Parts: sequence; C-alpha cells; structure tokens
Amino acid sequence: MFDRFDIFFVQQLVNGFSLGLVYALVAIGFTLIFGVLNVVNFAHGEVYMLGAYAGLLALLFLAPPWAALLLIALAAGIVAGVTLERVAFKPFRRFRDEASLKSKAMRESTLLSSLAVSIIVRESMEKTFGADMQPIPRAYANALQEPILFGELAVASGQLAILAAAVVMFIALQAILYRTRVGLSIRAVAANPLGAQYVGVNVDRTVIATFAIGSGMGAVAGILIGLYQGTIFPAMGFAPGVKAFVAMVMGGLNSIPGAVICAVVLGVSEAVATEFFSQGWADLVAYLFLVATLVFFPTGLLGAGRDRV
Amino acid sequence: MGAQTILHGVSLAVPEGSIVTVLGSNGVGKTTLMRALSGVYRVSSGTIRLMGEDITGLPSHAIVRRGLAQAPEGRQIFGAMTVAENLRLGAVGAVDPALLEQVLGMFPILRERYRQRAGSLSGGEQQMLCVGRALMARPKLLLMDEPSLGLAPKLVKQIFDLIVTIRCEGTPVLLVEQNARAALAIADYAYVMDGGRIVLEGPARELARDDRVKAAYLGGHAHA
Amino acid sequence: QTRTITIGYQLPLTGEFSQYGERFRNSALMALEAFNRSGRIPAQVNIVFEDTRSDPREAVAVARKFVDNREIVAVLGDFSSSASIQAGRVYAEAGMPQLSQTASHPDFVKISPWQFRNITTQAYEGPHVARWMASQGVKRVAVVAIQNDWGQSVVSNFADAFRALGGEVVATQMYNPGNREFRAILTDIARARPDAIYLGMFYEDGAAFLQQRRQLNIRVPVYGTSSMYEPKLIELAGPGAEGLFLSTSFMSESPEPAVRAYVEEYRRRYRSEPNMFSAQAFDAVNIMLEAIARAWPDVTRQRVRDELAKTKDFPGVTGVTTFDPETREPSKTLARMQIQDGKFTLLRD
Amino acid sequence: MPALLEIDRVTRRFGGLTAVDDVSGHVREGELVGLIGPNGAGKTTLFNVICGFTPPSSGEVRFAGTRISGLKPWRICRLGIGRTFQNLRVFPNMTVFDNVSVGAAGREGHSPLDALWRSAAARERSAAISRRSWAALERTGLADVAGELAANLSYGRRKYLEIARALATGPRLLVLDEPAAGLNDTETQALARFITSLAAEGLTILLVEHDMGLVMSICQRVMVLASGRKIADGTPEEVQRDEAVLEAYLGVAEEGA
Amino acid sequence: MSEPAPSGRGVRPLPLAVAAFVFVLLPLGLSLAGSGYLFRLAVVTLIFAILALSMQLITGVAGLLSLGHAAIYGVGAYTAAILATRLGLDAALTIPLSGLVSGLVGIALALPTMRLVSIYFAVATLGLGEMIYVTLLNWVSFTKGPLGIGAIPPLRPLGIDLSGPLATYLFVAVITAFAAVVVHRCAHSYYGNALRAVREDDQCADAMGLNVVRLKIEVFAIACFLAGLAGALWAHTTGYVNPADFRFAESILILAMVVVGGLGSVPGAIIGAALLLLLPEALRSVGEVRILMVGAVMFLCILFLPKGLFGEVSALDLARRQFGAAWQPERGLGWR
Ligand SMILES: Nc1ncnc2c1ncn2[C@@H]1O[C@H](COP(=O)(O)OP(=O)(O)OP(=O)(O)O)[C@@H](O)[C@H]1O
Ligand SMILES: Nc1ncnc2c1ncn2[C@@H]1O[C@H](COP(=O)(O)OP(=O)(O)OP(=O)(O)O)[C@@H](O)[C@H]1O
Ligand SMILES: [Mg+2]
Ligand SMILES: [Mg+2]
Repeated sequence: MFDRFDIFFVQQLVNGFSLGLVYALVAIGFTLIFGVLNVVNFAHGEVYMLGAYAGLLALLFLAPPWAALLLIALAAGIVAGVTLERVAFKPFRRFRDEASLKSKAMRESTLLSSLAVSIIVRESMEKTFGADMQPIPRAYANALQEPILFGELAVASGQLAILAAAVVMFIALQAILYRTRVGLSIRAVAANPLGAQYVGVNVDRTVIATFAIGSGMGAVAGILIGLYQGTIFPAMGFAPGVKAFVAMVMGGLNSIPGAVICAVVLGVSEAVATEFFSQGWADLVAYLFLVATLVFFPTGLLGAGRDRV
Repeated sequence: MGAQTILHGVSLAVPEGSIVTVLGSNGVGKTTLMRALSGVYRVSSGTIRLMGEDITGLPSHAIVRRGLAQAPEGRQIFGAMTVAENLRLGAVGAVDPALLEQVLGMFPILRERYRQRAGSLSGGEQQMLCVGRALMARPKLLLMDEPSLGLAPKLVKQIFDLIVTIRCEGTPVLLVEQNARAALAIADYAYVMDGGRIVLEGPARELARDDRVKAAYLGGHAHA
Repeated sequence: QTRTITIGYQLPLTGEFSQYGERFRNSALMALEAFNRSGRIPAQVNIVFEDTRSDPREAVAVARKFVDNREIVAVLGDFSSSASIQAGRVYAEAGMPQLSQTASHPDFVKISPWQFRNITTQAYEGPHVARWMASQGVKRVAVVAIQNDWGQSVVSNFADAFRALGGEVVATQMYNPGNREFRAILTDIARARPDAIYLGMFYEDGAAFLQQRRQLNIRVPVYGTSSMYEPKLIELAGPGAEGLFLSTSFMSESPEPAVRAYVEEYRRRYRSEPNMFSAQAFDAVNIMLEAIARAWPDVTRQRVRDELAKTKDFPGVTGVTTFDPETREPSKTLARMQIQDGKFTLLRD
Repeated sequence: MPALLEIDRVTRRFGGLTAVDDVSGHVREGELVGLIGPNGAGKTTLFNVICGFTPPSSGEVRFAGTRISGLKPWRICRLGIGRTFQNLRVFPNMTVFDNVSVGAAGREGHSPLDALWRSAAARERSAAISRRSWAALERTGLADVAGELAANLSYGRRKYLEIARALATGPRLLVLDEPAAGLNDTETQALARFITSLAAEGLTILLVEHDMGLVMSICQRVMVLASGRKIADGTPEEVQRDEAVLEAYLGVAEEGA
Repeated sequence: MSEPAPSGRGVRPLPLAVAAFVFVLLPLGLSLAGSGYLFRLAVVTLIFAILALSMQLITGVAGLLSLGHAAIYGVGAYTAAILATRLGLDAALTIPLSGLVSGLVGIALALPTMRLVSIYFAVATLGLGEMIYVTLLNWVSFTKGPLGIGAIPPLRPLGIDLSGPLATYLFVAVITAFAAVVVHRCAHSYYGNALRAVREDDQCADAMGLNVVRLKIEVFAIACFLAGLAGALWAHTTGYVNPADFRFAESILILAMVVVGGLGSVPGAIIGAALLLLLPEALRSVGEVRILMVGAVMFLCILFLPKGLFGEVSALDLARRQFGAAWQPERGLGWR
C-alpha cells in the first residue's frame, strides 16, 4: 500500500483538490441561498447550467474578452436567480401563520417547486439546444484547458482559474456577509425572518439580493467549469449540484467555510479512493465520509448546533 | 404627532411625549394590533398615521425607517447571531457608539454576553436584548409588547423606569402589558381591548380605579 | 385504397439521452420516406414513435402499448440495453419481433427468438482491437470503461482476446455513468505504465477523457471503441483528440456510394452530421423494411420475425450485415481509423 | 422521609461560563417548591439538567432514589417527571387533543404493533390513552377546544396546553418553567389556584417563576439561585427577609413586599 | 363535527367504495378494454403507490425527509431477483423476504443516522441511497452489476399462476391495499400522533416520554419493509432489474408524489403516485414537451395547493370520520 505514496499520489492529491474546488465553487452560492431560506434550492444546478449557456452564446456571437464574458454569465445568473426566486419561492412566503411557518409540508413544497422549475428549465433547454454537449470555440476552450507542468506534476490552466475564482468568490462573499449592511441583513433574515421585519430589514429585497448573489456566483461557476471541463449540456448541473448539496450539509448548512472545506474533502477523497479501488467505488468513499462526518458532527463540521431548550 | 389606527374598528392615538398602554386578556388582539402598526400584518381597512404621515400599507422596513420601532412579542431575536450583531441590526443607520454604550449600561448582562450567540441566552436575557435592540433604532415612537415578560422583579422595575425615561427624553411609548398595575402606574392614557375592539379608554389614573378594570386585570386583591 | 403497415419505434426523445433518440428518428424518417417512395410494396409503411426516455418503467409501458396495437407488426428500439431488455420480455411473451439498433447486452438476443440487433457486439469488436494493438507491438494495456452492461462487455471481451494474444492488461478502471472527471483514473493508470489505453465509452465521455489526458501530459496512445466515432468528438476534445485510434463500422468519409448518399442526405435534411448511432438506426430501419417487403403480402408479426431472421448480406451504411439465424447476432466488418490533424482518417492495414 | 428529587452538587458549564455552580437541593414528595433568581441565574439550565436535556458537568440528580442524571429525557419523563418549557413548545400542526395524547401515549406505551394489530389489549391501551388525555384536558379546562389546531390557541391557553400535556404523562413531579409569564394578574391568580389544586391532589411541583406574588403565595419552600449558585433555601417568609436575596433579586426597595 | 360513530366495526361507505373501485370496477373496465398497456400502467401505479405510502410514513407523518428511498426499493427488487433466480425460491417467499431484507438493511443503515434531524437526516439518507446504488452497480459478482438480473420468473406464488395481466393486477392491488392499511393504521392511531409529535418538535416529544430514536427506527423499518415489497413486485412483474432503476432521481420522484399528494395523508400518497405516473402517459399526445408539461402541472399543483392535493388536515378529518370511531362518542376525537 505504501508504495503508492509517490509522485502519482501527489498528482492525485492535486486532482482531488481541483475537483473539490469545482464542488466548492458550486457550493458557495448554494449555501448562501440555503442559509437564507432554509430551503433546498433544487434549481441551483439549472442556474449553473444557464450561466454556462449564456456564456457560450456570448462566446459564439460576441466573442467578448474574458472579463466581459464573466460579467455576462454573472448577469445571466442574476436574472435567472431573481426570476427563480419570484416564481418558485416568493409565492410561498404568502403563508405567514404559525402553523404554516412551522409546517414541514410548506418547507417540502418549496423544495418541490424549485424542483419543478428545474425540470421545466432543463427540458426547455434540451428542446432548444439538444441534450448533447456543446462544442466550445477553440480559442476559449484552450485558454482553460492548457496543460501547465510543474516538474512531473501537471495541472490545467482552468484549474488555476477555478482556484482563483473560488478564492475570490469566497473572500467576496465573506466580505459581503460580514462587512456590509446587506450581508448583515442576509444573516438576519437567515436567522429569523420575522424578527428581521421588526428591525427594518426589507425581507423581500434581502431574499432577492441573496438569490442574485448566490445565483450570479453559480452562473460564473457554470461558465468557468463548463469551459474548463468542456462539458456544457442541459444536465450538467446535476452531478456537481448533488455534491455541492452534500458538501453544504457536511459543512453545517449555512457555513460557507464549512462547505468549502467539505467540498475539498469530498474531491480529495474521491481522487484518492480511485488509487485503491475502481472509480465506481470512489463515490462510495465520498458518501462514507459524509455519513461519518454526520455521525460525529450531527449538525455538520462548522454547524451552529441546535438552539438551547 | 401621533399614531392612529383602525383595526377591527380599533382607533387609538399616542400623543407626543406620552406613554399609552393597551390592556386586555390573552388573545384579545393586542399583539395583532402591534403587528399591524409595524406593518408586519396588513390592515384590511382604516389608516395608520405616524406624525401625520399616512403609513398604512407600507412595508415593515419602511415603517421602521420612519422611526417606529418595536420590541415584539416572542422576542424575535436572531439566535444564530451574536448579541453585538443583534444590537447592530437594531440601529437603522450606522451604529451610534454613545447610544450603544447607553443600552449596554442599562443591561450590563448584554455587555458580558456581547460576543455570545443570542440563541444561548436565558429567557430574560433575550428579553433584554429585544428591548435593547428596539432602543438602538433611536425611535420616534416605541412600541413595546409585554417588555417585562420573563424578567426578574428587579429588572421589571428597571424596565418601567426605563420607559418613563424614554418618554421624558421625548419619545412616546405604546405599551402592551399584562402587568396592568405597573403599566397603569406609569402610563398617561390607557385603552382596554376585548375581542378585537377597544371597550374602554381613559386616562390611566382613572382606569386604575375603574372597578371593571380592577376585576378583570388587577386581580381581586392585591397580593404581597 | 392502399394498405398501411405500421412499425413501432421506442426511443428516448426527452431527457438526458434525447440526442440519441433524435438521431434515430431522423434516420428512420429518411429510410422510411425512401422506402415508401420506392414502391417496393403496394402499401405504405408507417412508423409510430414513442418516447421512453430510455427509462425501464416507460419502456415496458410502451411495449405493452405496442403489443396492444394490433396494427403494429414489428418494433424497433430501445436505446439502452436495460430498457430494450425490459421491453423485450414483453415482446417475447406477446410474439412481437423487436430489432434494436444499439442494445449490445449479451442477454438481449437470448430473451427469445423475437429479439434482433444490428449492432456488432464487443464479442466481435474486442478481439478485433486486441489484434490491432498486438500488431502495433502493444504489450501492456490499461482499460477504462463505463460501468454499464456495454462497458462490461467491452472490458471482458477485449481482455480475454488480448491476453490470449500474449498481452497484459495492467489496469482496469470502470467509472460510474454520469462521471466526467477522469484525472484520478488517468493518474492511477499512468502509474501502471501501459503501452496503450483502451477506452470503452461514448464520445462525450471520451472527449472529456482525451482532454484531461492531454492536461495531465500522459502521452500513451489511446484506442477507442466504435461508439466514439462522432465528428463532434474532435470539436469537443480539440487537440486532446489527436492520435486516437478507433475501429468503426460506419464512416461518413467513406467513398462507398450508399454511405455518401446517406451522409449527404442527412446533412441536407437535418443540418447536422450523422454518426455511428444515426447510421445504426438507418440500417436497422432498412433491415426491418426489407424484411417487411420480403414478407409481403402476408405481413404478420410471425412472418416479419421469420424474414428478419433470414437477413443475409444486407448492404447498409454500417457495412454488410448478416443475422445468424440461430443466435440472431449480426456480423459486420470493421474499419480502422485514426484522428490525424483534427480529422478521422482511414488507416490501411 | 427521603426526598423525591435530590440535586447533589450539580455544576453545568458552557465553555468558560458556569451556568449552574455546585447547586444542591431537594424536593420532597407532595411539596410545592419555587425556584427563583435573577435572569441568567441558571434556573432553566438546572431544569434542563433535571430533565436530561443537558448532562451536568459534575454532580448528580436522583429521583425517587435512582440516579437520573445521564439518562435520556424520555426515560426521565417515564420515571415520572413532567415538564413545561419556558418558551412555549406545543405541536402547532396537531390538534389540542393530539398534543395531549402524545404525553399520554408516552406513559401508556404504544407500539406500532398496537397500531397495526388492534388486539383487545391494544384497544385497552388506546382507551387508556384516550381517558388519560381527556382527564388532562378536563383538568386544565381545554376540553372545549380539544379539536382545535394548537397553532390557533391564544398564548394563555397554550400555557395550559403545555401543562395538560405534561399532566398526561402521569408525572409524580411536575416542573414548570415560568408558567405565569405573559398572564395578567387575574389570570395569574387563576393559575395559582390551579397549581395549588394540583398540589393538593398530591402532585409534587417545582416551579420557576418571576412573579413574586405567585411564588410567595403558593410555594411551601423557595430556593434562590443567583449567578448559578444557590444563595437561599427556605420558607417564603425567610427568603423574603434574606439580605442576599433582596439585593440580588428583588431589588432593595421592593414595593409591597 | 362527526356523527356519533357506532362502536364496533360498522359498515362505512367510503372504504367500501374505494375497495369496490380498485378490486372490481377498475379491473373489469381494464379487462373489457383488453389492454395490456393499461393493466401495466395500473400495476406500476400500484407499485409506486406502495412506495409513496411508505415514504408518506417517514416523510409526511414522522417528518424525516428521506432522499434514499429508491435505493431501499432497489434492495427489495434485488433480493427478490437473486432469491428467485439463484435459489429458485417461490414468489410467496421472495416477496416477504424482500420486505424483511429491505427492512433490515434500512435499520442497519439508518442506525448511525438516527440522531440526525431535518436536512442532515435527508442528506445522510441521500448518501446511504447512493452507497446502495454504487454497490448494486459495482458489486458485479453478486448483483451482476450493470448487466442487471434478467429472467426473473413472473408471479407464481405457491404454484398459482398470476402472470396474466388481470391476476397480476389483482395480486399487486391486494398488496397495495395491505400497505395502505399498514400505513393508515400507523398514521391514524396514537402511534401516529407520537410520530407527528416527532415531526413537529423532536426535543419536546422526547421530553414527553417518547423514545424518539426508537420511534424513528421503527417507522423507518416499517417503511423500508413496504418499499422492499414494492421492489419485489417490480422485479417479478418486470422480469429484469438493473441498478439504473433505483437511482436518486427515483427517490425524488417518490418524494414529489408524496408532496404533490399532500404530506401526511394516505389518500394523498396514492393520488400523488397516480398523478405523477399517469400524467406523463396521458400527455403522450403532446409529444416531446410532455415532461415539461409534467413539470408545469407539478409546479401549479404546489403553487395553488402547497399543502398537497389532499393534505393532512383533511385526511385526518376523513380518517376520523370513516375509521376512527371515538372512544367517547360524544367527543368525536381520539383513536380506537
Ligand atoms: N396569524 C394568525 N392567524 C390566525 N390567527 C391569529 C393569527 N395571529 C393571531 N391570531 C389569533 O388572533 C387572536 C388575537 O391574538 P393576539 O396574539 O393579538 O392576542 P394578544 O392580545 O396579544 O394575546 P396575548 O396576551 O396572549 O399576547 C388570538 O386568538 C390568535 O389565536
Ligand atoms: N447552551 C448555552 N451556551 C452558552 N451559554 C448558555 C447556554 N445555556 C445557558 N447559557 C447561559 O447560562 C446562563 C443561565 O441561563 P438560564 O437559561 O439557566 O437562566 P435562567 O435562570 O433560566 O434565566 P431566565 O430567568 O432569564 O430565564 C445564562 O447567562 C445563559 O446565557
Ligand atoms: Mg400578545
Ligand atoms: Mg429561564
């Protein structure tokens, strides 16, 4: 077994880390939205996909510079996120009586409304663009797919871009959450939406802001990862969406650092597991990590724990 | 200046520089009234005016911005956030350090627990936080829904003293209280609600002597 | 009044596999129109398409639906082996001939004498590639395949044949469907220092694999199954696709007149490139129509089955197809190709 | 006579904070004991230690002679301690009757087999649950709203609902956390009568309350906590004269005291 | 308020009407139509009704969001498939054994997760479900992996041939009725009240003397047992099982049935199952946008009836009127 700890193993750690960053990039926006509404947004994967498609269309028709491309994806994500909020989440905030607020039925239906929206969006995209992977103009694809060698270790330019994006997003989000008034409002709504009304927080606008930020980040993640992996297709959001969801919960639901750490843990565990088993079983190892984490930290790695009685 | 509301046919006014109290048994609609005033519930008919300006139908955040703050029933603090952040949220604009000092001076326990999660506070500590948070808004009109709930006698006294101080500093207070005796003692004017409507009103001193009020809210006899 | 003969076609028209179903339907309509125009029989043939999403639950329901419809004399599809098999059990019981263009599960044709397929299975392709590799001096091979019924057969058929030729399979990695991250697999097999890598996957996964191989700077030659023959592969993988070896039964650059006609017509009608899957469907429909023509005028389910079983030396765009009357397995010839300078190029052996 | 509940040098720390600090005390069978103290004194924490919601950092709690600290809340409840919560916790999407029946079902024991196979014994158990629930509802005056969703109840009635639910668990010791909070004087007096009548029926009661009128008029004995420590324990009269209590809790110039 | 219900087991019209429809009218109609297709749809609907019912028990009544239910269903299907093909066991044995194995697997997997609440539990079940799926897929020597297991004998319990469409339908309908009764009785009893208490506030339920962990394990075991039965029925009626049939998306479908039908209600689960299975079939005529339409219908249902087509409150009322004769008739409350 120990003969495995060689340069290939180091390469494997690098692979895992970069895979983890992919999950993290998706998880950041996902966690933000979950934190505020306490509802799983099943359509986050679709926002991610829409971001990728918006970017791709921009590439094909405008061939914009990189910064503009990211801005276009960001804008698309914001539009998608705000629309999603309007359509799938806002209608359920009309129920304010205590029985509804505390009922699981309401929570689960919000979860399902986002699922329904995601089905509609994915199916429409499949009808419009086809279910297959979209080819990406070479110039752009190469920029993120170029190999870069450090001695015997190899990384791709896209991995560095994703690392940079993850760091920027993480820092930006932490700054927004802990340094700005909007961030304070977001956390207040997350903690107690009714209480937020009494201190003059505009709950509707805060929720929309959250969706805008979270979805914008999701969409940027979509175009970056889509270009880097060369895989832009309507169902592209599903797999990373599930892993991001898992990472978020492992991390403690509304802890963004927790989600990022756990996303990386998942990525590395998958890659390292491939060293010892076939890839087919690697997923099992990742989910074992999930269950083990939850057994030892029932409210996630950095979760807040339950309120006192 | 004043706030006037009509809710299920309820009208009341809080004149400038006064303490007005609303009494009533459980479930008569006092909290509902307070929520309507803060814009948490929409009123179906009637108007609410704050300093002459019609605020009916405005969303709660706009009302708070116009200077109406509330220490609501059930505390509604932000359990996952620290005491410090809860107080900061109370402030409508930037936090005024002097005001913060004042509030922390009033409730020293909050200073001790300043960096603790608000959700782990004891019931009474949460109530103090709730009142402190409302004060942080430097309101033009303060609504308090059972502020003494869950507080130890010593603090209950403090709270009522505080309300008087606030009034003396020029902020009118609308107070809902179960502790009718104490409320009537400090209030200028009082309303009694029953079944969602005002059934009795008058200067607090007079109402305190009213037999009906005595029988219904002050208990048959005064206990120790 | 002309008679109409109806064929059912179950295929994925929605969902994640709808791209394949789309191609099947395109080809089927082309084949059908040509047949009806030709006037081979004094009747119109009509195809009823039913979407199954390649989902076993719907596949069985659609199969029942086709069986109920007395008009339908034969069925084409489904796409995946599992959907085809689940539907196949219904057809077996009801006595309905079924011809799948893609189901390559070994058990599919074993369900009953009513099942046919015109895709060569790995029992044929695996040994073919093994011989090819051996002739190139490859001794150590790493195999990467998708974890589904087809991927399993890729691995077992190839490995057996390659070992029999004295080679060694130094690493085998099966990955779960839906996975597009191959770096860990690549790093793992790189350690085994193979002379070549053999891929059992479809072109989309293949493109991701080839690209990531390039990023990890692994320069081992790669061989692919015929399922990777798709012009889009090159678009998707870019420089990563360079040098890929693969075998195929269909080639859009082929000089064969039948292939040329098919490719041009397809391009004209659908403004897209045909691939191995569309070609498989085109041949499947034509084989079926041929059987119906031979059965004419007595076009019953039983007769169509019998005629299908007699298919011999059918000249299609994917090569010449013959059904073994006993096993109902097809046999075909395979061509060898390599991607050179961003193009699929036929290799002369 | 041995005490029904014995608290033996219980300490509970949260991080650096000692919420309950080396507290000992007892409640005898049939006693009605008050527990008072300033906000944050550790009363609710002590309740939670007794009911098993937080384990003590050190020390132990004994109930009817058996050690209960370390047991799960449901076990402690079945041993005979029923509780209410400081911040009301009714089941909002269930009817009042169903709320109460939960307490009763915990006492009578109701397995899925009883639900699936309605044998005579199972039906007898169901009947017992029903009887127990109705008794509790009747006792608290909630019978007329038994079919109402708990979410639609007013605050005051929810307090009684919590008590009814605790009564349905068939407790020997009832621990009430601030039952009078949010009630006006008249309602408080009604509650006082209710609690005394429960005590008169032989129920042992431990009560946390800030309403001094209530505590002093109904409790036979009062324990005082301040900053986690027990600073006094005696009859209401003794406690009210206690300097430390006056200073820490009541405020030096307590009116009408 | 309800009528003073007669004590004892009187005849009540509603259950009888439902039974008459399911066991007489529907099969009669389908037989007259002579349609294997419609029979197949009916059978699949019934199988999914079992799944939705079992999910209802965990998610709707006990409030534990389970995202791995399809995997448990898969365990049942594989158990039946392996027992029937390898050991040649009779369907009269494979079906209950599948239920038992699923129940045991459910307990074994759920034990470490029972301390978890809300979304943590949901994700743990998602993880466990995926682990089961990955195992079914990759443990080739035992489950035949992606090849799936074929040639599973059709329903012939005790040598009685039930493989015809009508017989299969009736057999599955009987088991569905059994599942409905099990779930109904669990939900509409004091046991159900205890489960609902766990859903509303588990800490408080704990303080009321309910052993919450044990309740969760019990209810999980019962639900997994039923899911196992459904799996066995699927295996025998379809004849071929493949890991792809039991993926995460299938769990979500079952969840959607329960939510659309109405969380916490037995009829809701069945209505939801029927709606989400029959709608895509009924919409075949609209062509390729049918799945899109299913999404839209689902969305509108939830939007306008967020508590489901037939929510818990109405279900409880109905149940009390129809089945829950009160002990003290004048009060009309409480379970027998
Ligand atoms: N959102 C709501 N939905 C339904 N009923 C409500 C709602 N809010 C309040 N009620 C009902 O309105 C009535 C008045 O409630 P409210 O909370 O205003 O009473 P209150 O006077 O504040 O009583 P308390 O002294 O208990 O605080 C109560 O019977 C309550 O059940
Ligand atoms: N889980 C916890 N984490 C941190 N501190 C806690 C926790 N629980 C309680 N505390 C602290 O312990 C102290 C005692 O709290 P407790 O709730 O027991 O007070 P109490 O006597 O019930 O007060 P009140 O009368 O205000 O309800 C408080 O200062 C509180 O902040
Ligand atoms: Mg109130
Ligand atoms: Mg307390």
